[in-house]
Amino acid sequence: MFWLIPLLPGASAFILAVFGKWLPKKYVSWQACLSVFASFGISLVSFFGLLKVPPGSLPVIKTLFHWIQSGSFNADLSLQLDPLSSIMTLVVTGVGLLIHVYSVGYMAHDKGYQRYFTYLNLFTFAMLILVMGANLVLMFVGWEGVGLCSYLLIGFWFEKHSAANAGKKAFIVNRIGDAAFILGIFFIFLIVGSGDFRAITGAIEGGAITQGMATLIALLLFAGATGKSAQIPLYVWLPDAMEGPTPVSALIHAATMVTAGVYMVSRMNLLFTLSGVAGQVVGIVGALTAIFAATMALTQNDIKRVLAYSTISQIGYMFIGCGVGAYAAGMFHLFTHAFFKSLLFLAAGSVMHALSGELDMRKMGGLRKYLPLTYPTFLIGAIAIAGVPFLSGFFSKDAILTHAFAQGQYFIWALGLMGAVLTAFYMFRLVFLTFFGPERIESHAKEHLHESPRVMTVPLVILAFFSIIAGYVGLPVVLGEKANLFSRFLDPVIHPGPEVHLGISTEWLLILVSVAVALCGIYIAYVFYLKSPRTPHRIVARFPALYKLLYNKYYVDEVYNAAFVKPLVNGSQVVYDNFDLKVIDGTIDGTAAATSFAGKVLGLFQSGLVKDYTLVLLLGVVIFLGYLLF
Amino acid sequence: MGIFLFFLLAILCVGGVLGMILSKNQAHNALFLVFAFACLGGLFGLLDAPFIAAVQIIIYAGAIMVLFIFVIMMVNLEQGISPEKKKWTLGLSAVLAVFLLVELGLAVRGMLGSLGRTGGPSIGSPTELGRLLFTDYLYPFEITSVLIIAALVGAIVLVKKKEKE
Amino acid sequence: MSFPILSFVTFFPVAGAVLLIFVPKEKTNLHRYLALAFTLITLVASLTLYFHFDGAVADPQFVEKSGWLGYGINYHLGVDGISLWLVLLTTFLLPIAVLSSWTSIQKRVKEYLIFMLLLESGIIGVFVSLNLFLFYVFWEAMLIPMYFLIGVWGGPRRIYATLKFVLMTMFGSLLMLVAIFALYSFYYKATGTYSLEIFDFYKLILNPQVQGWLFLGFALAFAIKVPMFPFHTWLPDAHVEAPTAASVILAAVLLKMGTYGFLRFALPLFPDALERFLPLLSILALIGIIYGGLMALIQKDIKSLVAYSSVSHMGLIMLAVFSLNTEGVEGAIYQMLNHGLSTGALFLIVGILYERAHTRLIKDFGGVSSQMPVFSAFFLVCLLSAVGLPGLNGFVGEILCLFGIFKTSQLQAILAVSTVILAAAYLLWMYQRVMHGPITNEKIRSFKDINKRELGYLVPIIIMMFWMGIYPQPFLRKMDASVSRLLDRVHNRERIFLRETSQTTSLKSDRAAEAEVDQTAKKILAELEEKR
Amino acid sequence: MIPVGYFFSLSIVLFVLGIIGFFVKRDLITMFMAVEVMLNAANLAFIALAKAAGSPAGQVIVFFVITVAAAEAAVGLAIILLVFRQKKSIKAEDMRLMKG
Amino acid sequence: MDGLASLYPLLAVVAGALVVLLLEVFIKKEKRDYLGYVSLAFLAAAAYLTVSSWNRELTYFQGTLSLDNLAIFLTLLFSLAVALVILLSLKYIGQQDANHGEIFALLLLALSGLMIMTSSSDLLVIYLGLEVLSISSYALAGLKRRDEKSGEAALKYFLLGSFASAFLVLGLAFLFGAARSTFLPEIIVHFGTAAAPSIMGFFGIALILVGFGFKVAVVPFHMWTPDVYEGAPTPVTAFFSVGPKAAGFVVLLRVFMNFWDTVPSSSVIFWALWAISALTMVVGNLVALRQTNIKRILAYSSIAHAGYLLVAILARDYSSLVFYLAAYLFMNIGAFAAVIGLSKTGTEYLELDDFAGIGFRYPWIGGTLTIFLLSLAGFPPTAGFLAKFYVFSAAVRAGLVPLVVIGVLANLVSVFYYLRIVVYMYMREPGREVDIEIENPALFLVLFLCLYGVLQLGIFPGNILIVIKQAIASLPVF
Repeated sequence: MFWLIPLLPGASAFILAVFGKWLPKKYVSWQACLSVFASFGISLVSFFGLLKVPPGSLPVIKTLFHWIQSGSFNADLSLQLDPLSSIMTLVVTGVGLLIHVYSVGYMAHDKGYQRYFTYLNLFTFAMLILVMGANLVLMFVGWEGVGLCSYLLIGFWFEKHSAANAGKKAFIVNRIGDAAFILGIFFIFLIVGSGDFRAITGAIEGGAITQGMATLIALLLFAGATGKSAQIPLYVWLPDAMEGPTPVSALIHAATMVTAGVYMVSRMNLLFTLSGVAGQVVGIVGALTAIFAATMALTQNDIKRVLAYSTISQIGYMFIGCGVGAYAAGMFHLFTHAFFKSLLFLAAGSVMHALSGELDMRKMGGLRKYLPLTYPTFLIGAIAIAGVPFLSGFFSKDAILTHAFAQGQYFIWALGLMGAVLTAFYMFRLVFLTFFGPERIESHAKEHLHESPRVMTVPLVILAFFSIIAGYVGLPVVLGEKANLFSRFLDPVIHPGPEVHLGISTEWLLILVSVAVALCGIYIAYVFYLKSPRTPHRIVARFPALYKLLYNKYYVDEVYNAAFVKPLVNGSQVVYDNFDLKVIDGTIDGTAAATSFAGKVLGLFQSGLVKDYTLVLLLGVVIFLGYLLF
Repeated sequence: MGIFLFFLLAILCVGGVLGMILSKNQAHNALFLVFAFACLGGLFGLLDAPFIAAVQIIIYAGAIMVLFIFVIMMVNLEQGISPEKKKWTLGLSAVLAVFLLVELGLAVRGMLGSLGRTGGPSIGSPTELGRLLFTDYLYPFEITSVLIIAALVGAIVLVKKKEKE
Repeated sequence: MSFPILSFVTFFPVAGAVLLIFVPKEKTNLHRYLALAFTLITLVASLTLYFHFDGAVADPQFVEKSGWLGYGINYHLGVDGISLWLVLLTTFLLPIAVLSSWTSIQKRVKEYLIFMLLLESGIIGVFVSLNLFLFYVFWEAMLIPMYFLIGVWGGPRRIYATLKFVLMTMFGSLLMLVAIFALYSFYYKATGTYSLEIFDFYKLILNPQVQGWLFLGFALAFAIKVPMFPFHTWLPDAHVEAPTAASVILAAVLLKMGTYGFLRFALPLFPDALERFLPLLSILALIGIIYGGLMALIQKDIKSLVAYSSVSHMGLIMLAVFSLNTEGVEGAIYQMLNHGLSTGALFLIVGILYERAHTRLIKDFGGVSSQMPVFSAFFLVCLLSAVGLPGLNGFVGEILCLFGIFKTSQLQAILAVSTVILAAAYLLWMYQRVMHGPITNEKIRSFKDINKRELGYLVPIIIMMFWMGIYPQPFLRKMDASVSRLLDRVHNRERIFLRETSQTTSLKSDRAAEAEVDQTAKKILAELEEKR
Repeated sequence: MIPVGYFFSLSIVLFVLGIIGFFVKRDLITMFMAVEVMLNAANLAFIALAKAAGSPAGQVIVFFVITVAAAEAAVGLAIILLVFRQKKSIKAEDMRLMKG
Repeated sequence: MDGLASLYPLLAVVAGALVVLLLEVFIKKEKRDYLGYVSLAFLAAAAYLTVSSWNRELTYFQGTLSLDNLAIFLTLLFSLAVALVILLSLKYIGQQDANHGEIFALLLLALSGLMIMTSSSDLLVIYLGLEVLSISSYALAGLKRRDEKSGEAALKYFLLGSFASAFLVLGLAFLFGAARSTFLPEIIVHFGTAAAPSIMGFFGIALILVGFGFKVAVVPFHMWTPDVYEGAPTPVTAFFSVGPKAAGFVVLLRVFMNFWDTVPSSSVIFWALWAISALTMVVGNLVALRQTNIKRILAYSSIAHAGYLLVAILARDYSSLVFYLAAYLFMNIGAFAAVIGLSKTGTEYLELDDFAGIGFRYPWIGGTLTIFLLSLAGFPPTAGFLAKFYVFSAAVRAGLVPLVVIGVLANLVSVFYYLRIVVYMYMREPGREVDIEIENPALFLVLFLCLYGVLQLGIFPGNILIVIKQAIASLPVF
């Protein structure tokens, strides 16, 4: 029955797409939410069912029909359920459901209401295909499908240039990764002869793949992941993606889609482990991204952009996890991140809603008292992400950093730690600027200032709840061998990796360091933005170049533009003008003209004079006879 | 004697043609040509073709050239027409003509000797020709009738006045 | 003898054209309905081909053969797993083309429809002919209606465009004709009998030098038709000037005649020459992919953008064909159909826009989506099909093509995969500039969303896109046998040798092989003798 | 007892002279005369060759050629007259209404 | 006397000419159409007499007249051509100020010339036939007596024609000198038996080629063609473009049929002809590109077609040559018929600009002209394509690949100018006011006959092809 999980939202999307025009809003919201709810229900049922399945008969596979079959290229339309995908389905349907509900309130007055829910359902469908596809090709289908939905939803308000632009950018940047992904799939097909995950596992275990080949494939696949999961160097689309409706940012660009890369890497963990080098690359890219994105988040004034950079940074953490071989930890962070990051986004959406769409933090402040529900939930999210103990973010981040340290990846660990300071800092900068301090709200916004309706706040509360408790399924090993339920659950799918034993004291020490770092970040934020709000200005004045660099996001967009887009477009123009029009067409037209000219020249003999005609005839005779003579 | 006659006639004939070429006046041209054709008739005679010689003189020198002269009189130009003015056409044609002469000369050079000499058994007696015309060459002979009709109709249709005129 | 279904499908449109001649000029609507009826009946008739086609058989089916002019010139029709789909594509698109010109063509409707019907016959004829003479007749004859369609009903530079189209195509096909003559004479010299049957020529074995020349003759004709870089420049001109329906047919079906030609003639007839020219052709195809994509990026006219995208897509198809493996060739055939649907649909969509705006320049548009939401959805689906999004037809073909290429040469595949990025870039950028953003041109505010007729011809295409994207098995399975037979031929696995004294020589050099060859040849000759 | 080759050579010279005449002259009538010279040169060749062959056939042929020449002359002069009536000129270079 | 029967067709035609001439005196000007009908009747009689001799291999006059199957076929073809031209003339002569009953007589006489040429293997007879044809043609060209162009055309045709025929006579003399005969079989035998064929003989062949090359208009002996075609009355041009050309090629066929294989160093002539053929195809098509007068375009096109026909001679595939001639007859006369259709009293619309937009205004004329042009350009499924197919495939079989490549490329050039006419007819907005007199049933009859011929020969030429093959096969080989 689990194969219904993706199909229900899919069917709903289809109905909405075809008939949405004629359906009332109320019906649309019910159908959309219920379909996801049903999926969520089935996911839960299947999850518990899965607990009873002996590890040997995993994964459970349901083949719907043969999809593509040609020569040695085979791809069935088959869905699988194993712990990894089960967790993902739960996250996707669960968070998705809440966001569907939230959207009912958030989008209530939008004229594209039906369209919005069509896209949202379609996204859920595609994401579920991604996580449940039993082979790489089907995974790629979902992979592209979520990309499409992301494109559609980012550009949802396509009348705005920026939105349309951002959507397009997201799609194209993703496609760059996808191209590499496709090549990776091809290599696997070439070696394994199939794209089935089981077959791939079998091939790796059977030693069919050499280490070098594994590296190549893994890197290609990871290149795909950098696109989808917004890692260096392909992260540039994600900040712009904030042009979409906020629930979309929450669902797609925080909780689910962008983490698909992490899921994929975890799914292919055997390959990465086999390669070794590839894992190293993943870890380093993840770490660099984590800190790089965090620095950019420092100076942003747009509340959603801060969150976007934070997402990039957090996904970096997940990749650190994968890179150091702690796939379970990476997945765990994915799991917790889904809650608190969507919470943060939804809360931010609630703030926006309250301020009639205002996103600039400089025009907020002191909102605490106006938004009695949004404020605490947002705060919970911020604490969770900052890595304060006893909230979910703490456990997952700590697991990653511990593993990094344990693997001897001190450099990565250090970067991660630095990122953690920054994370705590910019999150609380956000909190303080938004909810504390003097009010800087513009007057017209203030008139409408109100807390969001129930339908929006309830999901906030639920998410806040999970942001707190979700961490407890994966307690650190320090608390007991069996404390990490999450990791144990994933064991059948995830290669356990090299056994690492840190001393208990070391582990506690690491935890303490993490905590200290988080608190430190919060404190600095407190000093900068509440205690002495002038400090930031002073620092800016001291390091104007640095500030400008950060504020402009290291000019990466500009560099990409100048290095790739412009040369490509301008170069093409030059080639078109000069080669296509002048050389090729010139040759063709020139041939025609030359032929015509030859005709004209030959026509000159046709002077109308009898003697000239005779002369030609005589010439012919003379040549003919002369030829015969010699 | 024969040789002398040949050269005399040949020179006269060529002279006649040259005269035609060099003279401006059409009437003179025609007369030069009549002269040349008459000489040619003589040459035919030398070649044991008395009948053709007669025909040549009667038809060519007589009929055809008279026709020319008629036309020349009908056209009645006051002054003659000088030779070609387009120098390069003339030059090129002269060059080509010389080439042609050389080519033809080279071609026949080897066989000239094998052609034999005049004299010997007579072949061109009118009786013989007449017999041939109405036996072996009856068909061509009949065709000439069609030819002459065609020429007749053609000439008439081209020069006759329109009915209304 | 059963009902000559192929002849019916081929010539029924001609009957329609003849009928139209006698319908008075003024009754334009009657003309339209009649043309639609004829194309629809043809479609229905061609569907029976689909249902009765046996995918397990590699040989042509529904064969009709009768003598015609003697000397090897026979009337010989048949479809195999390759041509079947192209025939169906043609019959499927023609009613759509007729519908799409319902209102956009107001002048000389009668003549327009007559040429449409003639065009249909010509194209189908190309795909079903199994005799080279017949093939060539259709190949050339089909140029004429296209010539008129572009030249009479086209845009301002139509005359230049149509002459360029005809002359460039003919340049290639005339040289191909010479090559056909050469084959004809080689066959005659080898066997003492005249034949122009394609399947007879497959048995010929020519020396590589000769093969090279003949191959060039054929390949040039097809390369121009495809069009492969650098013979592509007629395509944008023709597309920009052609009326919508002609563009649709041109892109969707006519270009396929080139790829079909490669599959049917250039590859199996000259396997040795192919080996020699394969690197060159692959490089050209590869350049075509990237070059077409880059050129599409900067086009200012939507139609020429789509035209250059065709260059890119056809480059991919050609490269897949040249990969010479099952995946590549099946993918290429599949992609031909996809390209037919998606590019055809894109041209229809441009036509819809043009009918409203009377311009095709990208800069004149912007924000059309808000005015035409339904239309924008259709546009998007067609565009995504062209981009190769999974779930739509384009993906299946593209991934098979790329995989086929990959199997043969990883390097080529790495370069070819750039089409995935480029296609997204130029199409989405165009879509954004046309459909998104605020409305800049006041004229757009008066645009009406698509009407029922437009819906009527877009919906079948969209359905096909989804069907072919989600359940491609029926399509692929009917190709299998024919494709593997084709590849056997290309790879020299199945060759019947005909030996001949002077002109042609056997390739196999070692003695054992020679003896075997002789024996086979004797057997074949004996069979031929018996047949006679 | 003259070598026949002399006649034959003369015929070639005459033929070429005819050609030269054709190009030198500008009035249509004389140009036509030059053509007649060429024909007569050919006739001379025929008769010479007939003599060499010892058969009268060549002479018969010449007889036909002369007939043809006569017929041609009739039509040709008619045409020249026709043209003269139209253009009041018999200069060859005036006849270039059509060219290209 | 059986042989006499071989003379009947010729007699019928000549008698027709005489009867027409006589009747012309008695018939009122308005009723001159009847002269045409009388001519047609005689043509029919001639055709009947010809057909009845099929397979009888009649010869007469010691074989100088032999009504073999090839001659019969061509006689029929010529009769048909002349009949079509007569039909075209019926209205034209009144309309365009060429109102002479003599046109019919002259056409019949020209036809008799064609018949004489094609039914003999004696070069003298052929020469005389050619002259009958030429003299009638000179007169025909000048038939529009008030039109300066017509006069000029006649003059140019005549001057150049007699110039060329002087070469022909010289060539005859050379051949006679070399072979002692004018009878083709004897000449060939002489060439075949002579240890080394004399240079004089080859000069003879060459000069004869000049004479016939002039008649069929191959480069460089083609210069008269465009001017004469332009100036002559259009039906006469139509006749010129098919009749003399076909007859000339049949003579070449008879000359070369046994020449290639019998004569030891025939390759010398072969390569000369090769060059002439290539030159003809290229020059004819190239010069046609810049023409704006439709009659000139068709004139150059007819030059180019002579090149294609030469290819057939070189390929030694004579049935394809004859088939090409038949196809060419229909498409070319058809094209001229359409051109004639575009006229009114006193005016002919011949400039391309006049053709703008007429395709839709006069759909029948435009449509048929288009088909004829496409056939000339060699598009299937028309006779023109099949004809080229046969010729070129035979040429490739004979190993003439480079020549065929030149040919098809030249053909490509021709496609441009043929299609340009179509461009004017259908794709240009009408410029100058063009209005024509439509009622001309005879013209439409011709159009339909030619259309039928073009399509029949293009799609189902079966029987005609068989007839041609038989005719060629029955020719003597030695």
